[in-house]
Amino acid sequence: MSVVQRPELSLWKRLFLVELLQGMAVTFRHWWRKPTTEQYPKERPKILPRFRGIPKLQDHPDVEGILCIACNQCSIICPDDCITVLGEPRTVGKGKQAKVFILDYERCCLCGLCEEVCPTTPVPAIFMSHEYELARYKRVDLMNDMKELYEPQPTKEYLK
Amino acid sequence: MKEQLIQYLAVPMLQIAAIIGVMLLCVMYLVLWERKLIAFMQVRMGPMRVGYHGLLQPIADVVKLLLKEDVVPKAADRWVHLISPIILMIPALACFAVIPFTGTSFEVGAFTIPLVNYDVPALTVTSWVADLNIGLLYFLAISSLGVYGLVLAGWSSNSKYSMLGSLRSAAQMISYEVPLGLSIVAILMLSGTASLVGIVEAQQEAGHWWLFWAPLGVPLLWPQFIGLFLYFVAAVAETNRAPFDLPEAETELVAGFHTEYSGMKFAFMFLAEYLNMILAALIVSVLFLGGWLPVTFGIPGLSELFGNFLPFLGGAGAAITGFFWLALKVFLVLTVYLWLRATFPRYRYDQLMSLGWKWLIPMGLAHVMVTALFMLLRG
Amino acid sequence: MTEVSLPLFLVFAAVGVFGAVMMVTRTQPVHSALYLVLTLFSVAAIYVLLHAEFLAVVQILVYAGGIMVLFLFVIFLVRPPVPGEARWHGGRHVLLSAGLAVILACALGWHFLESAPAAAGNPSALLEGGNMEQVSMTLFRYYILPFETVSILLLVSMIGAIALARKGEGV
Amino acid sequence: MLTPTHVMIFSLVLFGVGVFGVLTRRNIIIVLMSLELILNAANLNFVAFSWAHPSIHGQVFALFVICVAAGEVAVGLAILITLFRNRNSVNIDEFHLMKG
Repeated sequence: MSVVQRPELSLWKRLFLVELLQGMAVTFRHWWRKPTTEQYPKERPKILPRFRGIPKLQDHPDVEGILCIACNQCSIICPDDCITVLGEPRTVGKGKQAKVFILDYERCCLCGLCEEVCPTTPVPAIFMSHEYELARYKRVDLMNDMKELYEPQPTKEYLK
Repeated sequence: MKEQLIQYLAVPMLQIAAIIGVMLLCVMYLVLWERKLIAFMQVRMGPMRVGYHGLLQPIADVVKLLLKEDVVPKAADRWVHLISPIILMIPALACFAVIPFTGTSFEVGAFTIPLVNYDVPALTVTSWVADLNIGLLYFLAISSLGVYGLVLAGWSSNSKYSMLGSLRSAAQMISYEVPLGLSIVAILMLSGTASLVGIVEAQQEAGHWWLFWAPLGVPLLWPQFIGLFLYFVAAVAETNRAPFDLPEAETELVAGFHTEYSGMKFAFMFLAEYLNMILAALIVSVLFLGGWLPVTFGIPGLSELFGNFLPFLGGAGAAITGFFWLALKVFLVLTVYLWLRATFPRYRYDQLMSLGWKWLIPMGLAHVMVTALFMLLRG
Repeated sequence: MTEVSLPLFLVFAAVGVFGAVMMVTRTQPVHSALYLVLTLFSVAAIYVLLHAEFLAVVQILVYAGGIMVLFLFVIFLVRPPVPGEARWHGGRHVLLSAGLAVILACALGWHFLESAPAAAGNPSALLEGGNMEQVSMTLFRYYILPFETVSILLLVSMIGAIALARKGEGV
Repeated sequence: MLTPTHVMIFSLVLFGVGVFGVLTRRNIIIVLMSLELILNAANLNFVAFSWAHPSIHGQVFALFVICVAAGEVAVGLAILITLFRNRNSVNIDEFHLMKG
């Protein structure tokens, strides 16, 4: 740590409060700048492709039936223990598929480990969506089962 | 007797009601302007939701404050806790009695109130409630009472933050009353009267605002700039506004003296603070900036043109013009007030005290003497 | 103005006496100070009725705005009264003091009222050309020496107060 | 009609209450406040007389009284604070150092 001495002000600067006026000039210039903030519910932020919103489930046209194979890896790796998966035999083909898939948004920390670990091809069955509006009126509404994870109820957009 | 009753009772009552109503509206929009201006200076937008660009935000704020629960701490002194916002509010409103808003008076002809068949005689209504001979002293005396509200609010809340905030505010207000008074003395000497109406009339007679009083005929020597500066700094400190907002330094004292206040009582304190700001701006405009005189006052040609830019309305036009110019000046002064808040960081307590006692008071004394000297030399 | 001055006076006097009595009887010093402010205010109002506008303003400015705030400050600084502590002298003492005060007031009153002056002239002469102007003219024409003496007195008391209230060295 | 007698009666009452306060209260702060009351009673008389015989001199004298009262309070409260610091009390009965 070093001690910085303030420079001694000249008489001119002290007498006419030059530095105070300079400070006021700075705020005056900012007055006329374009605001950098966005009017959130009206204007939506631009979301970049790798943005991690809440995790959701998806299927793929190349794979018949449900994409998730109920391997339980996401549930194991989840640091918050927020995923519960139960499997059943697949209706088409061999192996398992998810019968129950519950995701508790209340606990999810949006780390994305479930997506990374998901072994399904050609796309991971669980993925980080771009949805970020998590507010609900009841805590129960944050517990989402499979149906809601596939077809999320779109958040009612607050305009005006 | 009846005419006297109307002249001395009914008319002042109406004037008081009008002033209170207009001032409360002004306070509401001053708060909005403050939020907007500071937002602009911080490259934000400020309130945008209620109404076009947040124009109805003040109404929403008022409704919210009035409907809020009124919480009184268990260990509080209930009575004192209740009356301290009122004590804050009364002096702030009472000071408006001596402010002249415009120079011309309105002539109201005789008329009859229809349903009750009551004859009202012809009246002359002035824009001020009372033109006291000691108007300026009245203002100083009454505005010094606001400190009770703060001190008692802090004490009665029975909370250490409130107490610290109120003690700070009391010390601050007492200290800054002295430079406030000193900065006014020069204006008293120049005008030769303490009546606020008289002060504006003296400026009219002199042909320029007191701010531009040039002694010895030197055009750019305006000692009243020092007076204006002193008054303004002292008034900012007196109204507990940034950068002298130590009593309510939110980063140190939660909210200072009004920590334990909510709802209506808090609204009263808030209102009193902003009323005091408007009052300080009004006094600056009247003492230094020529009150209701037009901005172009003293410039030959333009002065007459803008002295009454609504000539087709006759006397009422002149009165409205006066209102307009005073309002413009007050608006500009208040904008500078808010600009200061957006610019400067808060003073430390010892810096505040040393600024008041070691700089402003000697400067005020010197200012009085310099003005007196110039007046003497001028003869 | 003259017709209403008596009822106004009675109202203010009643408020003043109420404030004074409450001030003396309250146990909480802050309440006492508040009631004293009330009394000082009514006295200022009576000054206005007696054509002493300037004095009324000075009363509010100095007493209510300065002195009483100082009192409140000191009340806050010193220890609040302990609940069980006696705040009054004993009962006999109170009775004796009350008697003494009444006797003193009666004696003074008897003397005063016997020699009470009738209004000798037109009091509104006090307001001609402005009360403040009159006071200041008198002050600086006839009382310039007392004026300067008082300023020195105030300076001395200011220095004395600072010297006394300072912590640590000296005293 | 307001007469000086009215004002004098009022000032007598204030004076009496003030004397009572000075004599009975133990809290030295309230004793000081009662003293202020007595000074105010005196001032009222000055102003009443100045009003009765239209003469400004009474008001000027009251002004001096107010100035002296301000000085008195400043010094009195400073003494009080020093006493409180040394003895940790504002009770007037505890200040009897001179008592044998």
